[in-house]
Formats: sequence, structure tokens, C-alpha cells
Amino acid sequence: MTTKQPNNLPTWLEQPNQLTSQPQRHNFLAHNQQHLQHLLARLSQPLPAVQSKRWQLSPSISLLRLGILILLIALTNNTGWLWVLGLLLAGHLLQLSPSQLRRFSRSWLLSTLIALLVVLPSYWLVGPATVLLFGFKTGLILASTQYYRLTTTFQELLSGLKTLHCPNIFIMTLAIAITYLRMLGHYLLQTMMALDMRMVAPAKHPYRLIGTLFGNLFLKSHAYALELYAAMEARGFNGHYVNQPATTNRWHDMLTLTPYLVLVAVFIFGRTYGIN
Amino acid sequence: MALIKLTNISYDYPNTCGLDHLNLEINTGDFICLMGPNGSGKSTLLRILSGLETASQGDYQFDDQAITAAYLADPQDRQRLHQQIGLVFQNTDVQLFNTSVADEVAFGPRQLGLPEAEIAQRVTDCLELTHSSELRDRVPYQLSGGEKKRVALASVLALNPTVLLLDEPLNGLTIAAQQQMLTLLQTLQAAGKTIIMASHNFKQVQAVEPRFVIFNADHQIQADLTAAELATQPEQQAELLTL
Amino acid sequence: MALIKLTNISYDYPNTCGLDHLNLEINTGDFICLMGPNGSGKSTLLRILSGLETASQGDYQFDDQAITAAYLADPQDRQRLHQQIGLVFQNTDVQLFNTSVADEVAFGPRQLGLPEAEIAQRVTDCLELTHSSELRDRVPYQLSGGEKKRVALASVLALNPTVLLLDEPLNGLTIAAQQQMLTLLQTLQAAGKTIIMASHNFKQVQAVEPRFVIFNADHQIQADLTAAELATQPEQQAELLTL
Amino acid sequence: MHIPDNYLSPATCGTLVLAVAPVWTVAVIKVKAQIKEKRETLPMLGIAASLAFLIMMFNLPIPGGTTAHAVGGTLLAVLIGPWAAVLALTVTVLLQALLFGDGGILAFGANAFNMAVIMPMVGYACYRVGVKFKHPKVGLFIGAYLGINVAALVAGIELGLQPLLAHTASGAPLYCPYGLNVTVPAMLAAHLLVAGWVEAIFTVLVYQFVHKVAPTNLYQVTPQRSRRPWAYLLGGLVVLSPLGLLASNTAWGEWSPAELKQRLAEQHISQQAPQGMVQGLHFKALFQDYTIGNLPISVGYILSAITAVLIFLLLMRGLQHDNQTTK
Ligand SMILES: Nc1ncnc2c1ncn2[C@@H]1O[C@H](COP(=O)(O)OP(=O)(O)OP(=O)(O)O)[C@@H](O)[C@H]1O
Ligand SMILES: Nc1ncnc2c1ncn2[C@@H]1O[C@H](COP(=O)(O)OP(=O)(O)OP(=O)(O)O)[C@@H](O)[C@H]1O
Ligand SMILES: [Mg+2]
Ligand SMILES: [Mg+2]
Repeated sequence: MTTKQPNNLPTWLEQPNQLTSQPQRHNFLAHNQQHLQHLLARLSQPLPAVQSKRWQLSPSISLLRLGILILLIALTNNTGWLWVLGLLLAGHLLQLSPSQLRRFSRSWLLSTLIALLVVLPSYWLVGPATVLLFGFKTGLILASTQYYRLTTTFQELLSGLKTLHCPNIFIMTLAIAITYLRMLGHYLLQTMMALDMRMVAPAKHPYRLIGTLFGNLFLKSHAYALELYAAMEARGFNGHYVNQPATTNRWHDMLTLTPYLVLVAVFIFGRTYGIN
Repeated sequence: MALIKLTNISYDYPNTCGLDHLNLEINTGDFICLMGPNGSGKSTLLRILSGLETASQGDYQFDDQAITAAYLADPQDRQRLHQQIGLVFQNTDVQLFNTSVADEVAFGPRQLGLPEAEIAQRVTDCLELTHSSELRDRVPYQLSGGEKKRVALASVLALNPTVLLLDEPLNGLTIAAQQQMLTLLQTLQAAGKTIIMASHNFKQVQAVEPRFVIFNADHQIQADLTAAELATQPEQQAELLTL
Repeated sequence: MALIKLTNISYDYPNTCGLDHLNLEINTGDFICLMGPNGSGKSTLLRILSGLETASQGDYQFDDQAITAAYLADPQDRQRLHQQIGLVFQNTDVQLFNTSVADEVAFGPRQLGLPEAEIAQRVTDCLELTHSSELRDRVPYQLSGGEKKRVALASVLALNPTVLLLDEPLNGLTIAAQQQMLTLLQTLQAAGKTIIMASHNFKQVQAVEPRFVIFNADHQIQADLTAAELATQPEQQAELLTL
Repeated sequence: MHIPDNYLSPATCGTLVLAVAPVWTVAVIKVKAQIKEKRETLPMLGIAASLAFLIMMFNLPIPGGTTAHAVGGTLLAVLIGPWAAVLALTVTVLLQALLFGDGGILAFGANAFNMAVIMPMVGYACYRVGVKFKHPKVGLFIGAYLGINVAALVAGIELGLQPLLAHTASGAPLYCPYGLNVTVPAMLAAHLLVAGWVEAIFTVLVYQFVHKVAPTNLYQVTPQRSRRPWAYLLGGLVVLSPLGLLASNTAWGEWSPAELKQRLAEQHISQQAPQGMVQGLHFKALFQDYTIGNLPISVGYILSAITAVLIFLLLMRGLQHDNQTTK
């Protein structure tokens, strides 16, 4: 094998670079890379964070349960009621593993704190009772959604929505969106890294760069859309996701839902007797 | 009767030419290797064959059925075509979209509605065939380049298509893995599958004695040689070695 | 004094190992070829060298400067590092994001604030060196696989980095184009650049007589041989041929 | 912009879901037609949803050292068409609510209304006007800026109405405790001053990129053939208008200035009704709280709704392109 005559390099390529460095106030690329990495870590989790073997709920029921719980919390102004609902929730939380529970508490406390900060100034407007009630209710709602998120996978969410007769076009869009979020997120992350490698000076027009980044992402995703969809079709996809048949027990489902149904009944009829 | 018959196929991208008046016949059980300079149209041809694009001009017959834009517009016909033709993309990234390798491979069979036991069997088999059993529980997009290639092939194999289109499947694999893959493809061919792959690795591919279809830089087919023909033409062979 | 010095570098992905206690010294003007099985950690090493990731453990010195997470967090230091190190990604798709090939190549020099005349000069030179002048006005994401590889190299070259990291740059190129690229890399090495590439094409790469750093499947360095050493070890050579 | 749970009363949330439902229906019909013409619209919907998600989580630097993020409602409308954008953004909002804790689950209707309906529609309308006057970019810029601000305004109103709609017997608010005088200025200030500009600049730059590289990938308006979907939408709105009664003790947002003032005073929030509203609400005098003559209230509502729809239709008609050139 003969190598050809080495081609001559232009002079600028033969001399080493003069290193320059200009101050930069903040690095939005690095910041966003971190965000994306968190998102991807969360998305790549194939199993739900918590999976109880004995007590597996069908996805539609857990979605329903979440809805009922939030609605009840939002509707009532009775602290006693909230107390009961809180106990119910705490019971669920007991099923979490210690590490999960710590994770749960951290994000829950943070989000509740933020919600409280927003309402706090109203203390001077309407007094402490409102702030307390609001804080209590918001905390409970955030806890129940957080619990749902910890125990549910995307696939379960999809099949849950499907069982609840959500229009197919929504489900499809949701399914593709979740799939793509991972792919596009990964792509965006890699592109940002590549960009980072060539950001040898502070960006003069950061916005132009971002426009390029997302314009490029759109076009690429357009092309990906066609290819991936074709690849999915090529593998038998016809607009319906076939899911792994879930092994759930109807009795368990009903049993788990019962306390909630009782609560709803008490809530509705209790009104006439002044319970709440 | 030829399985695939291309007559005068041209494909134009918005501002470049992709393919220029191609004629090609492929029979069931053929093992074809597409070669040619970069940008000569190998990928474009594979995309047309798989029904992802329709030719701007010319006629594509698959199994005596004309594959036209109208044919492909019908979801059922399209699906029927896709069940017979599997494509491994040049950029495997676009092909892997599930959350675990096992799910990835199971996706196709599951869509077909096979029983779970059979799906599990197929997954295990395909991963074994592509030497990627140990990747089973990994997340596909986090694999290394070569690992992705193998998983992509496994996921297409799981559908058991009769025609396998492979766009540079050897890329990014170690020489040993390339040989494994070629051996696997050869076995598939022996089982009656038709295999059409694009590759630049003449050296490696030569071992399985495919029929070489060689493109030139003008997006045309320059030569079409069976292994036997090639053996009698040392100057062609030398040319291919440095293509 | 070594330009790059890695001491006991390990890298852990969330649930797999990327690199396991690596030690490596690279001098200015070296031409290094990383080889090893798929998933052995070549790309991971290149990403660490480029400063895109920081090692989970161990010490990375570049030009007598420790490259740590804290160092990389400083935008100015980061820029200085990136002016010296250029990286061509394994998946070149992610690297090309401008509206035309010419813009793509001009991106880096423009960031540096060079005068337009010089930028134009660099663009022309780089495209010529990589044999892709005719792609000048094309849209990068619409190129074929091999064309993208060449444009990616051109866009990195335009920054004139002293260290070039190339992740499987020969992938998807024809044999002829591979040789062209290797010749170009050799010329760059002769001009004093340090070149570190990952590749599986032992046959082709051997011609430029690089130093081979060989990984094993356990993410460790198994052998580190200069071309001269390799010449005296035919059994090693045979092993590499089928790696 | 994402309203979390418990800031809006369940009644408001329910009403808003019902208000968006007809829009979704029309969107589904429209998009199905679009899919028939262009198959890739289906995957594009999902992709656009995830794109919107990424846009909303991408921090854009703003002078002063902090960051803001764009929403991309107008951008998506221009890229994939307004109706497809409605669906895609709805999915994004749902995804954020259910899986990422951005925005509430009960408040989903409200968030969808603000971000998935108002934003792309207002933005797209401006863009179309811009296209008509041969300045698409100007139209787009104004559209993006207006779109996000109108959405913010609506969100501010939704929040600000809560103390009036839901309170205990003693007048203590149950949900968002701030009145209109706080929420509207707060939302508007943030968006008029910062987020609006960020959104507008971002939108135009991405548009510019796509327009330059692949103008064919932009949404192409197909000449309108059927006006049926609009009819469904309007019909649905007419039927739904009595829901205004259900939403609260009094129809939300439709008090006479006096009542408003009294309610506000009740809560010691403000001794005076906001000046703008006093003037803005004068036209109500015509209908006297929608009770025309001795008709039952719900009929009055429907009549008012029909009137509004007719005015709306007339406006639409005036803005439409003529199919035949009039000579
Ligand atoms: N999406 C696209 N839009 C416009 N032109 C394209 C597009 N994809 C490919 N091309 C052009 O069409 C020609 C054929 O491309 P194709 O990808 O088929 O080449 P190839 O033979 O597969 O090359 P390689 O060996 O590099 O993969 C090339 O000139 C390429 O630049
Ligand atoms: N993002 C990621 N997350 C988790 N694991 C990863 C990730 N990227 C790579 N890995 C794993 O780390 C190991 C090293 O990967 P790397 O990409 O460095 O291999 P490689 O030597 O470049 O292989 P190839 O020759 O196939 O490109 C592999 O086992 C791979 O599966
Ligand atoms: Mg190709
Ligand atoms: Mg690699």
C-alpha cells in the first residue's frame, strides 16, 4: 500500500494558534447541558422507580386514584378531611423504599416551599388561616402527584390513558413525544457538546446560536420523524402501541380503589349532614 | 422470476442527484454487496428498496408487485411490504427508540401480536445471534457505536423478514465482530433470505463471496459482478481493493 | 515533558464501567491509534481528553495543567482548552449544525473573531484538504454518511487545534478516501500536531505507522506499542489484524 | 406561565376544560385531514410535542445574568400548522403535568387553554397577517410577542378571579389569594418586559434558520375548502356558554363594575375597581347581565353567545382571502 505524496499544508495550519481568552459572564450551554442530563437520566429509567410485586395496580386505576385524590383535596376546606386524606397518602408512602422516600421528600419539600413562597405575602392581605390552609392543601396535592410520578412508568401512563378512552391521536402523539423526547434530548445534548468544543470564544450572538441549535433540531427531527416512523412501521407499527399485557388483578384494583370511593361518597353525602 | 426488479430508476434530491437510471435484478437468496464512492447513492437505493422513498422516475417491482407512491400510501399494503423487508439504517441512532434492548428487539414481534412466550424466545435468539445477550437490559441510546449496530440488526431480525437491507452494517465493528456478522448473514442467506448490504470493506466482505454491485461517482451502476466473475478479473479486484 | 498525562483514570457510567484505571502518556507530535473491542472505552477516553466529561477518578494533566471539573467549569479556561483540542465525534450527525458547509467550517474561526478574509481562506483550505470543496454550498445535514465525516474534520481543522481527537474518522469512507484522510493526518503530524484517533481498520492505519494503544474488553489498556515495537512482534500483529 | 394545582378552583378548572374541548375536537378533525395529505404529520405531532418540551426547559440567557425560557407556541404553529400545534402543545402540557410536575393536573385545562390554544392561535393569526403584507418575519415577531402576552394576561385573569369566585363565608379566599389587581400586573410585567421579547427573538431566529435551509418544511397553508370545523367550534361554544353559570355563583369575569367593586372591597383588597375594568365592562349595560327582557338567564346566555359568534364570523370573513378575484 503506497501512501500518496503528502499534500502541502497552508501556512496558518502549520503555525500553532495564539491562545486567546476573553471573559465570559455566564455559560448558558453548560447550564443547559446539566439540565438535559438530568432529564435524560430520568427518561432512561426503564422501570418505575418503585414497583411493588404484590400490589400491582392497573394503570387506569392508579390514574383514576390520582384524579380522585387531587379533586378531593382541592374541593375541601375542612382541615379534618385534609387530615384523613393526608393519612391515606402517608400510608401509600410507607411502601416506598428508604432511598426512594428520601428522594420523594427532597423534591416534595422543595416544590412545597416554592408554592408557599408565592402565597406568603398574602399573609398581610388575608391573614394566616388562608396561608396555612393553602399550604396544607398544596403540599398534599404535590405529594400525591409526586407519588404517582415515582410509581408510574410512561408505558403505564399510556395504557392508563388508553383504558380511560383518551382519543387515539392523543395517545399516539404522547407515545411518540415520550420516545422522541429521549432521542431529541440526547441529540440536543450531543450537539451542545459539539458546539461547546468549537466555542473557542464567548458567543457574540448567543441567541443566533440558540436559533441555529433549535432550527437544526427541528429539521433533524423532521428527517428523524420520517425515518423513525418508517423504522417503526417497518417493524409492524400501525398506529397502535401493543403493550406488554399487564398482570393485574381486578380484585386488587377494586380493593385499592374502595377507600377512595368511600371517601367520595362521604364527601358528597356528608355535605348535607355538615360533615365537611 | 426476479424478486426485485428495478427498471430505469432515478432519484433526485431537491438540488442533487441521488440515483441515475439504474437497472437491477435481484433474486431470492442473493447476497449482494453495494460498493461505490461516498455519495454515490447506495443509501438512496436501499431507502427506495425499503419503500421509504419512491423513485422520481422508473419502475420498482417487488415480488411482481409494482411499488409506487400510491401503493405505499395504502397503510395495509405498506405494512405488508414492511413485513417482508427489514432495513438497518446507516445511522442506527434513528432506529433504536425503546427503553431497553430487550424491549427494542421485542417491539416488532409484539406489534405483530405474537404470544409473549414466542416473543421472549425471539428476543433471546436474536440477541444471541448478534452476540449481544449481555446488553439485554441496557438502554439502547447509551450503547457504544458498535453495540448499537448489533442491536439494530437484532431488532430487525426479530421480525424475520425475507429481505434484509443493511446500510453499512460493518461500520464501527471490530474486525472480529465484522466476521461474526458476515458469518451470520451467510447463515441467513443459506436459510433462504435475500441480503443486500452496502459496505466499503471489500476485504472482509469478499470472504462470503457476494455479488458485487458497484456504483460510480455519477450515481450509476458501473459494474455488477458475481464472486465467480470477479475471481477471473484480477484488475477489477485490485480496483475494488482501493475503492 | 508529556503533553497529555493520564494517571489512574476511571470513568463510570450510571450502570456500566467506561474506563478502568488507565495510565497513558502522550507527547507532542504523537500519532496514536486507539484500538479495542466494541464498548471497550475508546470513545469514552476521547471524550475525557476533550474535556467533555471529567473522569470519575484519577488525574488528567494537559500541558502541565490539571483538567478537573473545577477547571472546566470556568468558561475562560474551558475556551482555552477547546482552542487547543479539536474533536470529531463518532456520530458526525451531531456535529454539523449550520446552514451550509461553508458556514459550518467558518463557525469556529468566526468565533475567534478573525478577519473575514482569513476566515474565507481557512474555509477554502480546509475544504480542499479534506477533498470536499464541491460540497461547499450544500446543507450539512443532507450529506451522505462519508461526506459528513469529511466536513466534520474540515470544521475542526479550521480552528487549527494542536491536538486532534478523531473518533473512528475512517468509518464509512471508501478505502481511497481512508487513505487520503490518513495521508492528511500524517501531514498534520509532520507539522507538529498531536493526533489521537480511534479506529478498527488496523490494515489501513498501519500504513502511517502510529503508536497503537490497545484496549481490552475490561476497559483497560492491554498493550501500548510503537510501530517499531509492533514490527518485531508478529504474533501481536496477527492478533490486531483480527481484533 | 404553568399554573400549578390548587391555585384555581376546581370549578374554574372544569369550566376551562369544557371551553377547550371544542377546540380540541376541531383540532383533531383538522389534523386528521392534514395527516391524509401528508403522512408525516402524525409523527411530526409527537416530535413537535417533545420539541416544545425541550424548548420550555432550555434556559435562554438574558441581560442581567438570569435566564428565561421560551414557550414556542407561535413557532410550532408556523412550523407544523396551528391546529397541529394545538394538539402537540396540549400533549406537552399534559406530559409536563403528569410526569414532570410542571403545572397542575387539575389545572391542565387552564394551562392547555393558555399555552396550547391562545398562544399558537394569536401568534399564528399575526403571522398570517404578516404574510399577507409580505412581512412574515415582522408578523411572526409581533405574533410571538403578543401570543405569550395574551396568554399571560389570560392566566393572570384566571388567577386573579379566584378570590372572587371561591371564598369562605367570611371572605377568605380558598385558592389563589391575590386579586386581579395583583395577578394581572404581575403576569403582564414579567412577560411584557422580558419573556415576550425572549419568545419573539427566539421564534424569529429559529424560523429564519428553517426558512433558509428548508423552506419546504414550513407549514404550507392549503387553500381552505371546508369551513365545517369552524362551524363545529362555534356551535360547541354556543352550546357551552350556559356553563358560565355553572362555573361559580355568578358567571365568572362578568360582574357589573359595581358588583366587582363591592366584592373587591369585601376582601379589603382594593377599595376601587381597577379603572380599566370599569370602562371595559360598560358594554354589559346593553344586556343587563345577559337577562334580556324576561327570558330565562340561560336563553339570554345563548343569545349573547350567538351574537358574539356572529361578530366573530364577520371578523373572520373580513380577514379572509378572497377565493375569486373581484373585478
Ligand atoms: N436528504 C438529502 N437531501 C439532499 N441530498 C442528499 C440527501 N441525502 C443524500 N443526499 C445526496 O445524495 C447523494 C447520494 O447519497 P447517499 O446517501 O445515497 O450516498 P452513499 O452512497 O450512501 O454514500 P456514503 O458511502 O457516504 O454513505 C449524495 O450526493 C448526497 O449528498
Ligand atoms: N451514555 C452512556 N451511558 C451509559 N453507558 C455508556 C454510555 N456511552 C457508552 N456507554 C458504555 O460504556 C462502555 C464504553 O463505551 P465507548 O463508547 O467508550 O466504547 P467504544 O470503545 O467507543 O466502542 P465502539 O468501538 O463500539 O465505538 C460501553 O460498555 C458502553 O455500553
Ligand atoms: Mg450511505
Ligand atoms: Mg466509540
